Amino acid sequence: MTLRVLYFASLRDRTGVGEETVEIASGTDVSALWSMLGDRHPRLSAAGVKPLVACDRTYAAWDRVLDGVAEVAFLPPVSGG
Amino acid sequence: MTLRVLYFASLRDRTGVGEETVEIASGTDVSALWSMLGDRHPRLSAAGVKPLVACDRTYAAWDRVLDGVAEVAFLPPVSGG
Amino acid sequence: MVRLQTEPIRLDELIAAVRGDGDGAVALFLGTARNVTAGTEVLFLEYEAYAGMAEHEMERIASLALSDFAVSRVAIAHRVGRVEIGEASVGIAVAAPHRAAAMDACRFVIDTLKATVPIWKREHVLGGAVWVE
Amino acid sequence: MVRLQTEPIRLDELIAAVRGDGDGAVALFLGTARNVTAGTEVLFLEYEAYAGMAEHEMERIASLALSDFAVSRVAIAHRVGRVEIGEASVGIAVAAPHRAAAMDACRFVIDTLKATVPIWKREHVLGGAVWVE
Repeated sequence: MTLRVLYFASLRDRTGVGEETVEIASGTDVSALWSMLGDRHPRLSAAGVKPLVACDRTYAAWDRVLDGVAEVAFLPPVSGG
Repeated sequence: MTLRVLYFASLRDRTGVGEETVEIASGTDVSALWSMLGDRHPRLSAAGVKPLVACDRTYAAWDRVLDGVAEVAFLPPVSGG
Repeated sequence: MVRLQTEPIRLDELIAAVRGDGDGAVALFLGTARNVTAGTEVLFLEYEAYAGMAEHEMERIASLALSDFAVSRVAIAHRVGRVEIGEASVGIAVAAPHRAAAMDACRFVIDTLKATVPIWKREHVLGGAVWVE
Repeated sequence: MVRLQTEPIRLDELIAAVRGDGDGAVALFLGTARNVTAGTEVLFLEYEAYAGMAEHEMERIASLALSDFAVSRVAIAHRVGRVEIGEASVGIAVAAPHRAAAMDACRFVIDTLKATVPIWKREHVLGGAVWVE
């Protein structure tokens, strides 16, 4: 299963990319994906606190299973306004 | 003692004048002035409720003695905004 | 800045009058002329003010807002004379470093203005006009 | 009306988008770029949005405001990219027949926007830039 992963603000600074494509197994949830991504981008896990997550542009929980999801975004605490 | 008296909105409609000059005795208060003005303009007292009063452009009480006051205004309930 | 005016209210002027570079928030309020009152169609409004005292009261309200809330500047403009449906009869702008104070003060200003500033509205309807008092 | 934009926010456009002839009140809020943060001078701001999701969240907030308050229309505009000191980074307009609902809803919109809309601010200071998160 192919997934588009997006990083914003300081998380993008940590990965060095705003967007990438990853292959995941069926049944993978957000937490498992985050661990995978931490292996690929060591500075990601150094962020300490877990970011917010959006699946297909809607906020989602960390135990959300990604079957059927096309786009996952990791979002630092927002600061618009 | 000469006093300038102002009427606004529906009170001006009742008196037919926006401003007039009256002679009052020293020691006259707002209530006594209002009675005098009611004799001069019968439709004033027909207004029923007592209006608000301003002496020299500041809200004042009905027992305010008018010695030293130059201008008294009778104000219907306000409706600006 | 406090003003009675016959010309339309310009929000950009109110904002320019209040905003400083240390302010992160501007709260604004416009009271606009509605086309209906208690089920009756309104053609236009007319405002009369006790000039001199009205500005004095508006200044007093602005001063109270500045002393009671953590805000930087307050501007109040009110129309006098004829106001067409859809136009603003009153405009308020409050700038502050932070938004809660700006919004609280803006509400205080319009609520107090409506209760104390000597201005009267006349609604012109088909066949006549009535003072709102 | 909900919008992410690189151009300056125009309040007249927001007002035109919300006001109807049955509305007696328009409450507005501008979040403006401050020249200082925690004692440090700020040169300019930069906003990044998760385009698509940010508009979706703003639409959701506008819908909530319309269902929870007696208001007629809501408009929200947020800047992306560089914002100079003094410029508005966000503009909100809410029209309603009566003022209390307009002001309550306007406050709900800005408070909720700041908590949930995926937009990030970067403060550019002398010698660098920091994400506010």
